[in-house]
Order: sequence, then structure tokens, then C-alpha cells
Amino acid sequence: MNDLEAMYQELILDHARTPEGTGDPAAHPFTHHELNPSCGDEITMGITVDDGVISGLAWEGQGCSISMSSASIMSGLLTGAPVADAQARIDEFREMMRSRGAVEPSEELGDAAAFQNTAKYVMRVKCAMLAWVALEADLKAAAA
Amino acid sequence: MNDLEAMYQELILDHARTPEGTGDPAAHPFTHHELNPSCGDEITMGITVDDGVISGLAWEGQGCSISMSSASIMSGLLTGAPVADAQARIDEFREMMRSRGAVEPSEELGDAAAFQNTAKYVMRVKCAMLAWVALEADLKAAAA
Amino acid sequence: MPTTPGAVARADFPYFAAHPRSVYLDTGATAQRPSAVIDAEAAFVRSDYAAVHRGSSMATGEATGAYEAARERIAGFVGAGEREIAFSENATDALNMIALGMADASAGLGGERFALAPGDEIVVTGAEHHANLIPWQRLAAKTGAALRWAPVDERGLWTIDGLRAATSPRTRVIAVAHVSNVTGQIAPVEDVVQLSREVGALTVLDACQSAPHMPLDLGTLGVDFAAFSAHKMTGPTGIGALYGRAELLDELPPARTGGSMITVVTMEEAEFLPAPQRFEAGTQPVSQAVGFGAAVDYLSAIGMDAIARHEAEIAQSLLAAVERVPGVRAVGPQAGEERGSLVSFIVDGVHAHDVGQFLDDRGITVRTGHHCAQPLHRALGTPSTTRASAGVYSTEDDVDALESALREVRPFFGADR
Amino acid sequence: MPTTPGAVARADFPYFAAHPRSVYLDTGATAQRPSAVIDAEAAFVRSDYAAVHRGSSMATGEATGAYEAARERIAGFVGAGEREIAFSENATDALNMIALGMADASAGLGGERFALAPGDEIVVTGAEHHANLIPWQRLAAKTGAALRWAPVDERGLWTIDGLRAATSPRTRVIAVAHVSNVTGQIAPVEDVVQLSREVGALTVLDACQSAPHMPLDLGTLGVDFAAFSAHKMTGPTGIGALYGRAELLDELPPARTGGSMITVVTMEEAEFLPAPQRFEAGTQPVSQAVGFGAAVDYLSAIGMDAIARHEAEIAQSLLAAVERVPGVRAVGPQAGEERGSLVSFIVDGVHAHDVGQFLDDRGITVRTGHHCAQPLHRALGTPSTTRASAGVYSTEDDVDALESALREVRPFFGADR
Ligand SMILES: Cc1ncc(COP(=O)(O)O)c(C=O)c1O
Ligand SMILES: Cc1ncc(COP(=O)(O)O)c(C=O)c1O
Repeated sequence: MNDLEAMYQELILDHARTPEGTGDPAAHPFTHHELNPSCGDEITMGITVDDGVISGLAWEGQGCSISMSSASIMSGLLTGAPVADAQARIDEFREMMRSRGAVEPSEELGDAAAFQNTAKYVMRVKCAMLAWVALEADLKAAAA
Repeated sequence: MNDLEAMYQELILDHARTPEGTGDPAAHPFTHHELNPSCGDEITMGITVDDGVISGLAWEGQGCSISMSSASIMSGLLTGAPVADAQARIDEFREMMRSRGAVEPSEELGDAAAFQNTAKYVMRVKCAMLAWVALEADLKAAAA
Repeated sequence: MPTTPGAVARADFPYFAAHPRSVYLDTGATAQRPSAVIDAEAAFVRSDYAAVHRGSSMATGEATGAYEAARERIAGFVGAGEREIAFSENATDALNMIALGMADASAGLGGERFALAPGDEIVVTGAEHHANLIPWQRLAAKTGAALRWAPVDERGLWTIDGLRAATSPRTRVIAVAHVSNVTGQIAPVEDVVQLSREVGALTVLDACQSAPHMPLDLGTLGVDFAAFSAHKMTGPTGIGALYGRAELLDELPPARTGGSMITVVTMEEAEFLPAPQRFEAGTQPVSQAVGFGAAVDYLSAIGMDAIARHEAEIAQSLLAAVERVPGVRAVGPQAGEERGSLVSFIVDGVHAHDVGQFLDDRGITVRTGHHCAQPLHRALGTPSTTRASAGVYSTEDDVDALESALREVRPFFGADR
Repeated sequence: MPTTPGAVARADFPYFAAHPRSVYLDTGATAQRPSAVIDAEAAFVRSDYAAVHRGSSMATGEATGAYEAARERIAGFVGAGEREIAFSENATDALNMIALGMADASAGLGGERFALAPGDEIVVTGAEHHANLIPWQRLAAKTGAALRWAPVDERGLWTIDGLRAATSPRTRVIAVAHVSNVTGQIAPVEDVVQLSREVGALTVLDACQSAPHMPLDLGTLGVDFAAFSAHKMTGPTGIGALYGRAELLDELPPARTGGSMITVVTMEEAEFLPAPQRFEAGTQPVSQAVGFGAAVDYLSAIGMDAIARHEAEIAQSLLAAVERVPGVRAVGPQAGEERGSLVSFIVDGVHAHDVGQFLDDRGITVRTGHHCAQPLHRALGTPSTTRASAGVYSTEDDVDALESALREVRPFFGADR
């Protein structure tokens, strides 16, 4: 398996083709739109927070397989998660993505660990981060 | 005699120290102000033209020894000259100055031939040309 | 023996020595530089470098000579007088100089003939690069002028009729790209100039994608202003050129002010030199000009006619290759029609970013995204395309490599199922 | 062993290998470049060159990385955050970006906090370089603001009291050179910043003559904006830097618009990226950034403290040498007082151009003229001066050579009779 195949694992391509968590973000109280101006990828992430837990999440967006699969995998991982845990996962994911693949993901990252290989492609880090950055903005708004 | 001494011949330095033709340009009907913005040298050249002859000339200005001596030598050469001859001298002087010293001056240029050595110093060509350009502008105005 | 385009030229570029298997199809974004350019600049810096147009030393004289000689050759290369070429940071900067100069004129800061008023119109096309669009939007916003444009069809093409329909007697500027950096469409410049003259507008030509690839004679074309960038012409980054007809360039207010462009300065006000110096405020891109001069020498030695012929062939090959691949469709002119040396395409079911990544893995450098032309992509119905663009060093082997890699893309991403 | 300033550093510069006897005292105009800079740029161009911040290829990724790494090091060099440094064509361009951005703000194009209105005031000094004067004149003309200034005395010096007297509660900008390029006067930046804060004005620092010669910590100094040029810092031409405090830089309207600086563009309008990208329209000076980064690495390896100490000594030597020569008088601070690493002087009875020519013949490169500071020269009562300016490679031998040649000048021109 070369770098390219590692990046585009079947897991990632499957999520890109049939993403999870899509829906109407506007149905949730906190929504955030995030755009990657260099490629035009965009996402709108909506969440509901109840008792410190992300009780609902829906997103819509368009973009490359990395940004879409990342949104999908993140949805599965963090829907239902306590806010504090979600923030910790976002932090860990960011750290891994910025490490050019050097930082090993912990078990907590689940399938999102698959993006470790994407981290080697600096121009694609933003793609993988798109949904996570949008979620982080929602969490901030929810905490305010 | 090295290049520097050739450029700053005694003739040139003498003219720079005690220039000829200075006076009040405004006493003449045609005046032109010429400035070399890169060094601040400037000259105002006034002339009277009677019957196609430069019957009067006076200039004032400040600048380096090259620009001042050139104005002085030109005054001596062209005061009293027919307009057509003056223009021919200006053309010849310009050609010599642009030639980097390659074009030999004719006898007609008189003492102005001394600037042949200045032509080797591209940054000083504008200094030597200053008065001649001003006179040319006057001649143009007089012809109009 | 003079260099010929293609494989022979390729040997002149150290980039390909460092990456022998590289299939570089991104010249539309930026070109590689031949040794002649890199060495000319380095040699100048090593032994002849000094300030330009300042002071009187011999070193300054020599450096100024080198700088002005470069200007002269670049001017000759595009059919301009040397006083008609001002150096800029890049083509974007040159286009901004025009629009910002007109804004200054409109604010009463000189150059009255360039002043716009509410009700005046600026006309562009729907295919413009952002560099030939946003500066005009800003000019319109500052002056109250209106921005109009020729629409593009589903292949991204505009027509002279569409352009004409966008104009009126109030049109003051018509600004178009000579060659679109996305569709490769070649503008009918003569018709555009004629249209401008009919309505009394200025013609601004964005020559970024033509100057590197075809013989260009701006004087004969009769455009009023033009812009191009050295880095797309096998020259250095950090330098471009503004062309303006001499009488216009002397009157356009300089947006950028400072040293080396003035005659008399008091604490209250400043007077400016004529063109081109009035547009070159501050220390000039001196060694870049030397490199730029070497680049046009390099291209001229090969011959722009030969380069244009070569690249026209490559462009048709690229188009044919792309269209042979199932599920891939090109935008822009059809096969056999005139086009610039680039092809942009859409791969059904695969995002352009993923296409680019796959090709990159195969050693093929292309450009993906909106190519600084978002409105055009909106008209094409896709946020991004993949663009393969050729240069003097491109070969049919590059085209073949692209085609075979492209055939693998949809299967790899499962888009063919 | 690390390089030390002076003769050891001189060996790093190919220019001095090509001209072993050259006495280069024109670093204030532009510096020579060490091999480390020339080679870093050439190596990058030979094998790593690609478009930056565009597309997704590996090559683009690497080139973007090199470009951004350069920015980071340059930011660190001047005590700035990396988002606080935008690349420009030169310092002049950077100063214009500020003034033009404020003009755009005043025209209602965003960044309201930067909008000026009639009655507002902009304050400079009578010693400014044209680059830090004319852009403010133009801004005043566009907005109806008034330009005020601290006057200079017969040595060309201004005082903080004079600056204070020029300010009022309507002062919106105070723009001064950190080190005068003619007198060598060092501005009391802390006092200027305090004055700005008292009246609620922005402080703009022209750091062209300080950044290359002394440790600079813009963050600690507390200025709002600053500008400097690579080519005076042993880096390439064609690139400079705009510094702005992060929150200001994100809000200042970008005067130059085009590609690589936008988020969403429609035919009608455009939204811009945050700083620094918003100021870098079009293809960036990529290889120049790599060279600029190598230049600050070069200076840092020697150490700015060591460079400042060395150049302060050279400056005092230059001053003493010049003043020992009969009929020659220096402008600017007196002996023993703090000054930048340059000395400008007047030779009685000999025009500066002739002085420069004579020195040039002796292999000594100095700068003659008004040094882009006409108002200052008017105050000095002379249209031009001769300036000897030092750099990291300057030596006491250079000073000695200048002194002995200078002694010959008045006799040669007969000015001593
Ligand atoms: C004090 C000062 N400000 C501004 C400038 C302008 O710098 P540049 O010409 O690199 O834009 C210079 C140098 O010429 C300078 O010395
Ligand atoms: C058609 C067109 N116009 C303008 C530009 C801008 O050129 P630059 O980025 O060199 O300023 C480009 C290239 O990006 C282009 O292709």
C-alpha cells in the first residue's frame, strides 16, 4: 500500500460515497459555515447541546473525498459525546493532522485515525480539518 | 591622464568655477526650466531669437561641475548662432553623449568636445545634457 | 543549434534534471525557469549588483543599464516602446495600477481623462481571472460606476456579441483576458478594440496567458493597456509588467508613490516623473528584471512562432486525450477550435482535489480548484476543475502520461461503479 | 565557527570576490547579498519551484511550506507573529499599502476604524524619505485630512517636542522613520508610541534603516504598523514586508486585489481572506521570500547585537574620518551621539555628484543626491549630500580608504584655493 492508497483507504472512500450525519443543520440551534477558500470546499455544521452533551448533529456540504469522509467519520464519533470529550478529540485530531503523520492517534479517535496518512499531504490537512473546525465553532457558540 | 582626469579637464573645471552666459533668463522672451530629478541639478535658460539667430542668451542654475560647465561652454558656442546651426550642434552633442564616447566630435562642437569623456559615465550624461535640453525647448517654443 | 520546443527545450530546465520523470502540466499557474534565466540573475547579483536610478557611481550606472536593457528587450518582445513598459510586482499588480490610477483620477488627483463618474460603465467578461475582476469592482465601488459583463455559456465561453450587448456609450473601460486561464478561449482582440473605439472606451488586455505562449504585438493590436507576469514566461517571480500606450501611461496617476518616481517634492506635495518611472516607486525589482530579460531572450531564441505552433499541437492533443477518457469532459472550445495551451476538465463523480492528488501521486503536476475564477466556475456548475497547462518544454509524452493516469482515476475512487 | 561582522563577513559576499578592492559604502541604498542568500534562492528555483497557496500538488505543498517558513523566520527576526507579516514588493509598497488601505476605508470600502475625515491629521517629520511622505500626502488629498510635521534643525534633526507640537487630538497617524537614511538620527520610538497613544493615533514605523542594522522587536516597541525591505538586509530585491499588529492587519482594506487573497467572489463583489494573505494579491514573490528568509538567517547567525555593535563603531569612525577632512562637514547627530550606520556630508565648494564621481574613481561606492528626501535637503540648505553607509561587511579599512580619498577631493576640484 503506497501513500496514496493509505490516504484513500476503502474506509475513507466509503464514507465519502455514503456519508453519515448529513441532514439539515438549520434544525439545530448552533450552526456554523466553514469554507476552504483555496478549493471551495464548504460545510455547514449544526448541533444541539443538552446537559453538556452533543445530543444532535447534522451537516451538509460539498467537497473532496477527504473533507466529506472526515465530516462523516467525525459525525459518527462525536454525536452523543460530552462537549469536553468532543473538544479533546478535536484537539487530538488537529495535533495529529499538523504532525505530518508523526503523531500516532490514540484509540479515542476511532476511525478518524485513518486520516493519519492524510497528514503527510500538507495541502490536504485543511480538507480533513474542515468539519472539525466547524464543530469547534459550534461548541464555542454553545459555551458562550 | 586617467578617465577621471579626462572628464574633469582643466577646461571643464574652469568653466564650472567661472561660468559664462549666466544672467537673468527672464530678460529674454523664451525661457525654459529643466531639472534633473535624480540629482536636483537645475537650469533656467532664456533666449532671444532675432531673424533666425540666437541674439541673446542668459541662464541661471545650480548643479555639478559637469552641468554648469556644459551650460557655460554651450553659451559661448551658441550665443549668436543661427537657430538651425544651434539645433544641429544640439543634435551632434546628444549623439556624442549617447555614444559612450564612441562618436568623435566634429570641429563644430568647439570646446564642447571636451565632454566626449563624460559620455563614458552614463550616469553623468544627463548632467552634460541639461543646458542643451533646455535650449532645445526654447528653440522649439521660438519656432512655434 | 537553437533550442526547439518540447523535449529539446526541456533539457534547458534544471527542474527537470532534478525531477526527470516529472510531468509538469502547471505552466498556466507558473513556469519553470531555464538555466539561462537562473544564471543570468545569479551572475548579476554576484558581481554587478548596485542601486538603480540613484546616485552617480559606475556600479549604479552599470546596474541601471542592465535594468533598462531588460526593459527594452521585454518591450520589444511584446511590440511596445520601451517607455510603454513599467515593471510591477506581477500582472495582478499591473492591473491594479490601472484601476487604482483611475480611482485616483476620479478623486481629482491628476489624469482627468481617466476619471470615472456615477453612471459610467466598466465592462468585463464572466470568464475573468479575479485579478481582472476585483480591481474593477473596487473602482466601480469608489466612483459609482457600474460593472457590466458578457455572460458565459455552459462551456465557459463568451462572445463578442455578448460583450457588445454589455456595452453602452457610457462604457469607459473594456477589460478582457487575451486567453482564459480556465477555458483557454482566445479573445477576438481586434473586435474588442474596435468595440472599445466605437463607444470611446479604453481596452485593457490581461495578457498573462498569451504573452508566454504566442507572438504578441500590443502596439499593432491597438489595446490601451495590458498586463503580464514574468513567472509564467519562464522568468522570475516578483516581477511583471504594465503596458500602456505612451501618451496614456504618462498621464495615468501613479497609485504607489515614494522614491525614484518624482521630480520635485515639498512637504505639501509631489510632482511625478513621466512613465515608466512614475510607476516604479521605491527600489526596483532589479535582479528580477535581469532575469525577466533573460527569459524573453530565451523564448525569442526559440521563436514565439515555433512555440505557438508547438503548444497549439499539445493543446489539441491534451483535449483529445482528456476527452478519450470515459467520464471526463473538458470545458472551453471544442476539438479543432483555436485554444490556448491548456485544458480544464471535470471528472464525473470525483472531486477535482482528489483527481489532482491522484495525478500528483503519478508524478503529474496539474492545478485543481477554481483557478481564481469563481464566477466562471459558478457558470460551469462546478466549484472546481482540474487544469492541465503546457509550456515550451511540454511534450506528447506528458500528454500520454496524463491520459493513462486519468484513465485510472474513476476506477480508483470507485466513481465508475 | 560563526561569521563575525567586518572582514570575516565580507568573505561571504561574492561581490567582494568579484571586486576585491571595492569599498562599498552604499548599503543604505542597497546591500550586497551573501552566497547563502543567492544559493538558497537558486537551489529553490532549480528543484523545488512551484505555485504557492494554489492547488493541491505535493510540489505546491513544498513550495508553500518554504514560503511560509520564510515568513515565520522573518517575523521572528523583527519580533512579530507570523500572521503579522505580509510580503510586499518593497518597503515603499508596504507603506503605500497602509496609506491606500486607509484611503479605501475612508471611501467606505471596509475597515471603518481606519477611515479619515476632513479635519483629521496625519503627522510625519521633516526628515522622512519620500516613501514615508508622499503616500500620506496622497491620503490627505483624498480624505481632506491635513498633513503636519515636526520640523528639522540645521543638522537635519527633529525632536520629540517638535513632534508633539505637531500633534493634536485629531491626529490619526504618526509616521516616522526609525533611522533617518540621511542624518542617521534614531527616533525615540517609545516616546513616539506613547505620544500616539495619548492622542489615539496609529504609529507607523519606517524600519528600512533599522531592521538591517540593529535588533528589532516590533511587538515590544508597540508600533501599529512597520515596513522594511529585504534588499537592504542582504536579501533579494523585489520583496519587502508590511508589519501590522494582528488585529489591525485583519481589518485594513487591501489596496491590491486579485487571486490568492479572497474567500468568495461573485461578479458583483468579493470577500477577502484575513491577513497576511489579504495583502498578497496574485502570484507571490516566492523565490524572493526564500532568499529573504536566508538573509535573516544569515544576519541572525552573526547576531544582530554583534552587528549593531560593529556598525555603531564604524559609524563613529566614519563620522570622525569625515570631520577630520578640511572643508567637509557632516549632518545629523554629533560625534559620540547615537546614530545609524551612515554619515552624510557636504564638501564645501564641490557638488555632491562630483564628490561621488571622484570617490567612485577610487573604487569607493557612496550615494550622492537628495537620497529621496528633498524636503530634508531643503532644510539643510543644499540640494544634495554625499552619504557613506555601512553594512555587516564594512571594515575600518573602508573608513580609511574613504578618508584618504576624501582628502583629495577639494584639491582636485580646486575648491581649496
Ligand atoms: C528610510 C527609508 N525609507 C524608505 C525607503 C524605501 O525603501 P525601498 O526603496 O526599498 O522601498 C528607504 C530606502 O530607499 C529608506 O532608507
Ligand atoms: C488570465 C490571468 N490573469 C491574471 C493572472 C494573475 O497573474 P499573477 O498571479 O502573476 O499576478 C493569471 C495567473 O494567475 C492569469 O492566468
